[in-house]
Amino acid sequence: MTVKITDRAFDPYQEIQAYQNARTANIGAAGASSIFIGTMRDFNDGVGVTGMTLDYYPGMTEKQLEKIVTEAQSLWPVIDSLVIHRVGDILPHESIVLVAVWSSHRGDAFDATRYIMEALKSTVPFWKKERLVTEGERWVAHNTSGYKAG
Amino acid sequence: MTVKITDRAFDPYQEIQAYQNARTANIGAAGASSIFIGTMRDFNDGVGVTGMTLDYYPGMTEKQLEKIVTEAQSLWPVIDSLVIHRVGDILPHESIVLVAVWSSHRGDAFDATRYIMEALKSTVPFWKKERLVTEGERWVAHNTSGYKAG
Amino acid sequence: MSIKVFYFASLKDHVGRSEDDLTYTCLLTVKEVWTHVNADTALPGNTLAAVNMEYVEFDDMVNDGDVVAFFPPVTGG
Amino acid sequence: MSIKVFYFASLKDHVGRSEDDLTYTCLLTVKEVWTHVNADTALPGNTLAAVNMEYVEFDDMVNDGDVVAFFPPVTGG
Repeated sequence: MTVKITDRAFDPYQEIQAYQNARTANIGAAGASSIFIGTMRDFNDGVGVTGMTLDYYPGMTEKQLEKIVTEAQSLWPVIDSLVIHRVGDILPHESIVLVAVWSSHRGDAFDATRYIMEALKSTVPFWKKERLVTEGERWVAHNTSGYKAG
Repeated sequence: MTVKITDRAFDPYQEIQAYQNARTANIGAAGASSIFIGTMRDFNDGVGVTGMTLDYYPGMTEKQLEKIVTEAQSLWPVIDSLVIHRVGDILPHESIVLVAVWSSHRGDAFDATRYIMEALKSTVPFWKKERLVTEGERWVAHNTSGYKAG
Repeated sequence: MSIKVFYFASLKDHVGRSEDDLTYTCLLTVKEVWTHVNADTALPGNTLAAVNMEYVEFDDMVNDGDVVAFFPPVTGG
Repeated sequence: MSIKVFYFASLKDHVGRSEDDLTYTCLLTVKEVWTHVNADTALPGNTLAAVNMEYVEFDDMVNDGDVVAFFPPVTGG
């Protein structure tokens, strides 16, 4: 299990491959990899967005991320997991978050990945401030549930 | 939407990146990418496996794959999707299947990816024959449900 | 009428052939196609059937020129 | 006792500061910490609170040396 916060742009696919290559012993057992990548869009709520700043609470953010990944690993038989979250100034099309879960069976990998994403979205201290094409900046008010439509 | 059957080893991450690079127009709208990768394990049901042959029904396999991806795209607002499935002789640690779904919102990406995987596992004509460390070859009898434990 | 029949995977091993050609004058169901080309081999209970690459039920009718396929539960992914 | 207080994101903008130091002699709840350092600013209804980097309720007690944080609903991912 690895949790990383980074203020630099990262390539999620390179990160996954590097992580797998460093842990070859596990690969033979992991039949299923479930991956989620959140990318910065160039619009939100109908308004063009030119960039974003991701604020966080150093210390608590890492602590809460590790907590939810540990919870996921206790709820499902996860072989390994990798979570990377961007902070600082972000441009459209850059990756914000990567969650990767390796498991023997696909159901566990899907469930754990989604659990981590929903817990991250609702409990881990990150805050987005968007720079708008039209009207300066705005803090994003709240995240919506990923289990409901919309 | 792209569906591919291949008898050669493929790198799922290179495939995803090449696919995204060829479709840059969509990327700004896709905040969420959900990816599933099925990899050949080196054991199954407690027995060591040295390799596998994946049989399929040329024509019907592609047709059924396209059908389930089209169904997923009608059930959820999917921006794009990529499915690659290996056939022929496969070695442990090689990728068997890749499902990638791009959507504006994570819930749709998760739901569509899982739908495609479950439909693929239960309806698309592929058959695995495992080469065992101990006792020759055996056809895999059936897939289990990815929504149930185990 | 003329029907092409294919077998896949463990069912191919079971019947010992990968395909059959069936020429017949009466209307046939999918189940009857099996019976005509496999008189000595009972249809395994979990067999699936397709006509022209779409899943069918065993009491569906086949037409002249149809391609019928029999195969075991699928195990891809 | 001595309490460190942090504000994040829109709440930092709202109170106009990123942190406060509070020295006090009585027992305090989290809610009372807010009231002491923000006498003129009502606590926004959706505010979350943490003590020593763990989520707490507003009627939980704080201890000497605790770090209290107030922030709006999180919007990461």
